[in-house]
Amino acid sequence: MSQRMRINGGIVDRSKPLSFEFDGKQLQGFAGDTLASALLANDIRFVGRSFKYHRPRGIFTAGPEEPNALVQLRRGPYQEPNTRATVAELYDGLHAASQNYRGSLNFDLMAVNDLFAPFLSAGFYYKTFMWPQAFWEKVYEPAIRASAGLGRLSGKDDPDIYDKGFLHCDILVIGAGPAGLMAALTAGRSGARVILADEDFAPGGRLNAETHEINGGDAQGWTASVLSELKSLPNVRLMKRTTVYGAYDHGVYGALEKSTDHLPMSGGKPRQILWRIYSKRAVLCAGATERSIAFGNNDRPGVMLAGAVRAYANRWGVAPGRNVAIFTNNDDGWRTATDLAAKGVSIAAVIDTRSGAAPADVAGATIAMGASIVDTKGRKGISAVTLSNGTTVPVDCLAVSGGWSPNVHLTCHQRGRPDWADEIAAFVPGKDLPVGMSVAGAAKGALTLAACLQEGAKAGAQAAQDLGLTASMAEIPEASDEASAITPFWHVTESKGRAWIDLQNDVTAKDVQLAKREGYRSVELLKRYTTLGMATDQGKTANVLGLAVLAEASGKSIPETGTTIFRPPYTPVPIAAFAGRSRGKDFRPTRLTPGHEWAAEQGAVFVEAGMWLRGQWFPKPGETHWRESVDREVLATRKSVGICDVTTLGKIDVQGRDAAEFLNKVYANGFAKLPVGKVRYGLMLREDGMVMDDGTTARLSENHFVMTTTTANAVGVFRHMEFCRQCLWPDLDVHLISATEQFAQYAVAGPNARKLLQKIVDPEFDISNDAFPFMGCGEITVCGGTPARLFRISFSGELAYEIAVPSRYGDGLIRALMAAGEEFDAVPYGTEALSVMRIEKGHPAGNELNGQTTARDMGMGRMVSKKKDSIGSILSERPELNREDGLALVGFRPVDRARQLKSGAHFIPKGKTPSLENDEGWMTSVAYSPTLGHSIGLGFIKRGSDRLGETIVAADPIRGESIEVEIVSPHFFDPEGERVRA
Amino acid sequence: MIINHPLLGPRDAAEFYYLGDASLLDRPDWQAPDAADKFYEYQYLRDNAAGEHRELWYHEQGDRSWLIVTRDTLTHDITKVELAHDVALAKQADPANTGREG
Amino acid sequence: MRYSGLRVLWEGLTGNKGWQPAWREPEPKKSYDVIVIGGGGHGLATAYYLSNKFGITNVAVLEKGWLGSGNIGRNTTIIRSNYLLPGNEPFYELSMKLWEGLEQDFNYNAMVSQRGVLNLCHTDAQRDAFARRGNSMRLSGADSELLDQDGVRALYPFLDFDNARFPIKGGLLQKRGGSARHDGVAWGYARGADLRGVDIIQNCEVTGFHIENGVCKGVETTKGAISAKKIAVCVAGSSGRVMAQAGMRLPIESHVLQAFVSEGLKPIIPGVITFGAGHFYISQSDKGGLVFGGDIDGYNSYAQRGNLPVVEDVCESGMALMPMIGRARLLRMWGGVMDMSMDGSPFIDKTHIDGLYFNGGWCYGGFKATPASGYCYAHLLAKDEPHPVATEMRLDRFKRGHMIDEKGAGAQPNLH
Amino acid sequence: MPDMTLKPKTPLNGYSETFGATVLEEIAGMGLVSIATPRGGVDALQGAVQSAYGCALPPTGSSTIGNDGAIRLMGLQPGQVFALFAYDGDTAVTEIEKALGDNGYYTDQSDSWAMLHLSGSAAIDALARICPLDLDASVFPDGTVARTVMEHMGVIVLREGTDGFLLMAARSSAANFLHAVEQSVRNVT
Repeated sequence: MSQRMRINGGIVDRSKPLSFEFDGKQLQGFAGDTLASALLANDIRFVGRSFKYHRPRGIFTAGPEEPNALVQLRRGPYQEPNTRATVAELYDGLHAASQNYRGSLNFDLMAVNDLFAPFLSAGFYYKTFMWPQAFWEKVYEPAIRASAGLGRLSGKDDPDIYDKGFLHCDILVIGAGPAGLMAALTAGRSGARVILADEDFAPGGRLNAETHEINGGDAQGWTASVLSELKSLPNVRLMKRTTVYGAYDHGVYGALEKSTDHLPMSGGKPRQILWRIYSKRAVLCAGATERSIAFGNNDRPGVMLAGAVRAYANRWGVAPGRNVAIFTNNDDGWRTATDLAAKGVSIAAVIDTRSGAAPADVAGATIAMGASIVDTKGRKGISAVTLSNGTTVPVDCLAVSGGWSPNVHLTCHQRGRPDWADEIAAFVPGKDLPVGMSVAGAAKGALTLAACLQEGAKAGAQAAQDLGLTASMAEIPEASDEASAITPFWHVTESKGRAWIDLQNDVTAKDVQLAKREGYRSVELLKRYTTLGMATDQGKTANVLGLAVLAEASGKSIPETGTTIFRPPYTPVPIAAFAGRSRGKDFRPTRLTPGHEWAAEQGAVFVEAGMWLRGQWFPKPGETHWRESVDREVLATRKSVGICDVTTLGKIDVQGRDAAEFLNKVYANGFAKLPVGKVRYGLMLREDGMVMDDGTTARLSENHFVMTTTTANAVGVFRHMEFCRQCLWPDLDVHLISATEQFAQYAVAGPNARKLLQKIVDPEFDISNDAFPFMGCGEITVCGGTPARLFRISFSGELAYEIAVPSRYGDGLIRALMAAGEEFDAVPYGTEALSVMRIEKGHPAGNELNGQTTARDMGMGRMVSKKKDSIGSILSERPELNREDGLALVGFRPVDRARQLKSGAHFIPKGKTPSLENDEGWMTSVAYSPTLGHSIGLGFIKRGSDRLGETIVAADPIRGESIEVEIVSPHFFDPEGERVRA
Repeated sequence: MIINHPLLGPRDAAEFYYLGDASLLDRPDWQAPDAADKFYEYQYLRDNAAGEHRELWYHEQGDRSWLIVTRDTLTHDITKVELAHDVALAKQADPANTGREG
Repeated sequence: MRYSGLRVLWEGLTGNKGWQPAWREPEPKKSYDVIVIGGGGHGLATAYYLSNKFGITNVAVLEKGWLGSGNIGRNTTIIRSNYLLPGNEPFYELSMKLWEGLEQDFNYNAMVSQRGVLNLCHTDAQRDAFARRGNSMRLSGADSELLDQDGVRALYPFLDFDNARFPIKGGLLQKRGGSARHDGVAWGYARGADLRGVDIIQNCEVTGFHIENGVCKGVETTKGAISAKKIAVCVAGSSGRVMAQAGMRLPIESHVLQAFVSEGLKPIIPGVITFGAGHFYISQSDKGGLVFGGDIDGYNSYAQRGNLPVVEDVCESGMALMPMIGRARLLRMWGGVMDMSMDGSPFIDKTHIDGLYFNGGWCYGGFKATPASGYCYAHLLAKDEPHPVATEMRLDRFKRGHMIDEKGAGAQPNLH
Repeated sequence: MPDMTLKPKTPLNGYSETFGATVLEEIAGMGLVSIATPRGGVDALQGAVQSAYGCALPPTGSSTIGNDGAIRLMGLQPGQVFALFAYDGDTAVTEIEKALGDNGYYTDQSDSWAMLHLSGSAAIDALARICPLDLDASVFPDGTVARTVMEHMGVIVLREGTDGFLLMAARSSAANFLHAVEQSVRNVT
C-alpha cells in the first residue's frame, strides 16, 4: 500500500520521500505533506474516535480548524496529545497514534456509548448520578473521569527546551495568504518595519490550495515572486510556522513559532519560541474557515469540508476519495467538483440546496439542485449518501460546503463583537477592533481573490500612512473577482438520523433543540449546557452552525440570537512554551552572596531565603542530625565567637539634607536626632498601622545614612520609600539607592568577637568598648587598607559586630575572619543558629512580622512616636488594634522540659476544649535552646504580658499533640542585655 | 500593556509595579481634628471607577519613577502619563490642585 | 419536574421529548419582598435559600445578562475551607458542609467532587504558617492534614522533587476540598429557586436605586421600576459600579483574574494542587481539561480580559511545579472581574441605607463560598441579623481596625 | 605578621567566550558611582560636570562621554546618573568627589553589578530572546541606556556602537545572568 491515492500536481516534493508510522503501520509520504495529507495519500481515512459516543471519525479539514483527526504525535516523553494531523508537518520517522478508544481504534469497547446515545443527551449528567449520595464519588464520578479527555500526557517531564522572545515592528501582518502578502508588500515597500507571520510552513494561504491564476500565471508562481521580494527587504521579517494566537492591549500580540517541530529531533535548539510582538499597527489577514451543514450521520470518515477536499487534491496531490459527492449551498462547493474532475477524480454527484440552474457542468455526475442529503451510510467510512429525493448514491467521500466564515477570532480578543453579513451569511469583524488593528481579505468577508489582493494592498498602505510613511498602492495583480453566491442553508430538518454540529464533542442538532427547550436559550448557556464549541478546535467549524440551529429553533435570525465571543489563543499553545526557560532551577534567578563559594567549601547546607541561598548550618564530620550542628554553632558562638553571612539583608543608602527628617517620617520611632557614628533600631509601619519591617539604620555623616532591612522585605521597603520620597514628600532633599549588592557583610558575634576583629581591623582604628560602644558605627579599613564599615549591633544577644566590605572582598574577608578566629575556635553559623539565638533573645522575625501584627502586639507599642507625623501612626490607634485583651508576644516553655514545642500550635486555656471559642493565640517560632537545654518558643497570646507564669495548653491537633506550656518573658537569655555591651 | 513613559517612551507594563488609585498621593494631615476618619477614608475607600482611572505605577525595572497613569478601566486605553513627583510638587505648591482636570 | 436516573432513562426511551424548561422566563412584577440584584452564583443561592430555607418566596433575581453569567460562569471551580482566621474559617466550613449535601438538596448534579486540595510549602516559615492554619481548621471542625515531602510525593509523584528551584517541603491537605461543576451550581440554584416561585429575570439591568430619606424602596431597571421591602445587592465584580448608584464608596477595587484550561486529556491530576513558591493552582476537570490559574493581573480593570505577563507567570510556575504538563496545550484563557477588598475578605452586611444590603468583596475566592454566602445573606435578609459565622464580614471593620487579613498584605487589594 | 591583604574577585571570574562572530565577555576594572542631584542643585552639578569632564549631565535614558572617553555618564533615573570609568581601586567615590566636590551625593556601585559585553552579528537577535526593549538602532541608538528586566533579573543595557552592548545585572545573580545571555546566544547561533 504505497500512496495509492496520490495523484498529480501539488507542491509536495516528490523527490523527498519520508517514512512515517501511524498506528503501527509503516507508511510513506513526501516532504511538504502534513500527516493528514500523507494519511489520505495512503488511503487511511478513519483516524480517531469522537469524545462522547466514540464514533469513528476521519479527516475533516485541511487546517487548524480540524475537529476530528487528532493524534498522539511522537513517543515517550516527547509525546504530544491531541495534535491535529492536518497541521502536523511530516518529517522522516514521524510516529503517530490514534486516540480515545479502549481496545483498538477499530474495535473500541467504548463505542457502546453510541448505542446509549438517547440517554446521553445534552446535560444528562446534571440530572442523574445523585443517588445514593455516596455513589457519586465512588462509582459515577470515577467512571465519568475515566472517559474524560482524548489524548494522553506521558506523565514524564517535557524533555524539550523552549524559548521566548520580543519583537518590535511598525506593522504586523497576520497571515500570508493573498491579502497578507499584498499588505506586507505594500507596507514593506514604504520602509515600515514589517513582520509577516503565517501559521503554515508554506506561505500563500488558500493560494496553495486553489487553481487560481494571478496576472495570467499560476498563483504559486506569483506567491514565490512576492516572497522573494519580501525576503530582499531588510525591514521585513517573514515568519513561517508562526501562529499569532492572541491580541493583547496596546498592540501587543502573542505568537508561537514552531521552530523544530517539523524535524525529527530538536537538536538542542528550542522546540518552540513564544514571541511577544509589539506593533504600532496590525493587519489581520487570517482568511476564512469553511463550515459544514447539519444532516443525518454527517460525521462519518470520508465526510469532509469541500475546500479541504480541494486542498488535498490541489496542494498535496492527493485524492481524498475515488468517488466523490459534493453537498453545497454555494458556488464554492462547485469548485471542488470541477477541480477534482479536472484531476481525474470521479464525481458521483453534486447536491445543491439552491434551486435553479447548475453553476457548472460536471461530467458523469448526478446533479441535484434544490436537494439535500438526509443521511449517509457506512460504518468506518462513508459508503453512500441518501438524497432528499430518496435516491442513494454510493460514494467514498462527501465534500460539504456550508459557506465560509471569516476568521474574526483576533478581532474579538479584546471583547469586540463581530457583525453579521447577510451577503455571505457569516460574521465579519465588528467595529470595535483592537486599537491599531485593521482587517483585510477573507477575514473581512472579501471572498474573491481579486478583492483579497486589493484589500490587502490597501490595508498595508493605510497602516503605513497612519504611521506617517509614504506608501503607494502596489500594482494590484489581476485575478478572478467572481463572487461565490450563497443561499444560507444550515440544517436538513427532514433528517431522521443525528445531525452533528460539533464533531469532536458530539453535539447534535437535537442537543441544541433540547437545550433551547429546557431554557438554556442564551448562546452562552447553550454552549455551556451542550459543550458546543468547547473542544480542542473551539468550534471553528461548528459555532456558526450551532447558532443557526438555535436561531431556527427559536424562530429568530442569527444576529438576533447572538454570537459567542472568541478568546485567546486562536489555536492551542503548549504550556511549556508559555513558560519558556523558566523551569527547574531556572524558574527564578538564584542570588548568591560573595561568601557562597567559601560556605560551599565548608559543606554548608543551603536554604532558600527569597531568591537568595543562605547557609542554614555547617555540618562537621560525624554530625548526623542537623540539630547537632546547630546546637554546636550556638554554643560555640555564645562561648567564644561565631561568624554569620548577613549579606542578604537589604541595604539602602539614604542621602540628602533632609535624610534625617525623611527617616523620621518612614520610621515609627524617632530618627531626627540620631548622632553621627551611631546606629538605631528602626520600626517601620505600613500606613494601616501594621508592622512592615524592622532593621537598623546607621548615620555615617550628617547627610548620609545607611539603612538595613530584612532579607524578605528589601525590595518592598525600597519601593515604599521611593513612594514616600516622590509622592508624599516631594520637596525633601533625599536620595535613595540600593547598596545591598555593594557589600558583603558578616556578623561576628560572641564574647571574643572584639578580639577577633582587632586582629583584622587596621591598627589606626580603635574598636575598644569605650571607643566603639554598643550601637556605634564607623568607616574603617581592614587587612591593610581595604575599606570597610563596622556596626556594633547584635541580633544574637552577644557582643557582636557586623562588618561590611565591598563585595569583591567578600570571599577574602570570610577567609580572613575564619583564619583570625582560629585561635578562638570561631565557628561559622547558619540561619538556624541565628534563629535559635534570636528566639533566645525574644527578637521578632518573619514569623512574628507577618503583616498581621502591630507594634503593640510585639510589645513595642511605645516606640510609635505620637509627637511626629510618621507612616502608620494614626491608623495604629484604631480601637480594635488596642483592645485590652489584645495579643502580646511572649515566651513559652514546656512544663515538661523534655517535650518539644511546635510552631503553629494554638493556645487553649487548661481544661477547655480545643475549639475556636477557646483559641487564645498561637506559637509563632520555636527552637531547641542548647543554652537552656530545652525547647523554647515565641507566640502571640491574648493579654500575654499580664499572664507570665500561667500554664496553658499548646494544642496541635494537626500533628496530634497537645502539651502544657508555661507563659514566660520572651527574653530567655541574658534578659538584662549585659552581654551586648561587654 | 504598554505605558508610554514621559521620559523613556513606550515600555512594557511588566516592568512596572502597580499600587492603586492616585488618591494615595493625598495623604491627610496627621494633626487635623478628624485625622482618624480621614486616614481611614484615604487608606480604605476607593472610587473604583469603571472608566477613567488615575493610578500609580512604579517603574521598578526601569527608572524607578512613580508615574500617574490615566487609564480607562473598561478598555485599558491610556490617555495620559505623568511623573508622580511633578504632580506631588504641583499639589504641594497649590493644595487645591489635585492633578485632576476639570 | 424531578430529575433522576429513571427520568433520564424514560426520556431517552421516548425521544427526550418530555423535558421541561429548567426555569420560567417571567416578566417582573411591580413589587417584591426581596429583590436580589445579580443572577450569579451568590445571588441565585441567596434566592434559593430565602425561598427554600427562610420561607420568603416573593423574590426577584435581577440579572443584567444571562443567568450565571457572573464569575460563577468563569472560574476554576475549587471548593475548600482551609482558612486561617476566625472571621473566615467557620464561614467556609459551613459552605463546605452545604456543598456536601447540595445536590440532593436542590436536585441537580453539580458534580461536587471531594478529591482533596493540597497547598504546597517550600520553606520552614510556610510550614509553620500551614500548621497554624491547619490547626485553625481543626478547631473549627474542618479536616486538615500536614504532609511532609514524602507524604506529598506519595500523592503526586510527578511533581518536581529533584530539580526544583524551590524544593517542596510538604503541604497542607484538605481531603474534603475539591471542585464542583460551576455552571451546574448556578443552574441548580436557579432551578431550585424558580420551583419555589422566585422570579429570575434575565436581561434586566438595574440602573438606579429609589432612596427616600435614607430608605431604599426599590430599583430602576431596564424593564421598569420595581419596588421591594429589601434590596440585596450581590454583584461581585461590579460592586463599585452598582453601589456608586447608591452614593457609596467601598473598600473594594475591581481587578481582572485570568484563568486557563487546557485541551482535554486522559486523567492525570487527581486532586487540586497549589504551588507555594509562585502563583499557580491546578485541577483536572471531569471532561479532562487541566483547569489552572494564578495571580490577578494586578491593575484595576473591568475589561474581563488580561494580558500576557500573567499568563506566562502562571505557566512558568506550572512548569516549575510539574514539568510533565509542558506538552499539554493551553486551549482557552479568559478574564473575570473580581471585587478585591482591602483585606482580602468579603462583606455580607446591611448598609447605612435602610433596606439596602450588600454582599461582595469576594476577591477571587467567591466560588467556594457560594452556598454559605447565599445562606448567610438570606439569613441576614430574613432576620435582619448576621448569621453567626458571618458576624465579622462587616463594612465598618476597617474603621474599627478589625481586618480579616489572611495574608497579612495590608490595604492593597492586588496583594491579596 | 602574615600578609592578610584581601584578594578581590570579579563576579564572573573573567568570563570570555566567542560564538562565531559574536563575543561575550566580562568587563572588570571599572569604577561605577551613582551621582544624585541635590534638590535645587542641578545647575551646580551640571557646571561641575561640565568643567570636570567636559560633557553634560545626560537626560534619563541616554549617556554622555567625558574627558575624551575616559568617563561615561548614564542617565538612569530622574536626578540620578551613573558614572562609569576605568578604575581599579577601592574608593571610586573619592575619584568622583575629587572631580565634582560636594555638588552631588555619591554612592559606590562598582561592586554591585556584574558587567558583560556582548558584541557581534548575533548580539541583537540573542538579546531579542530575553530583552523586551526595542534595540533597533532607529529607536535605541549608540549611547542609549535603559534599565529593564530579563529572565526575572533587573538589567541595565547600554548600547556601544552598532552591535555592541554593555549589560549590567546584580552581582548576586551574575551566574544566572551569564547563563541567560549565553543561552540566548546559543539559541540563535
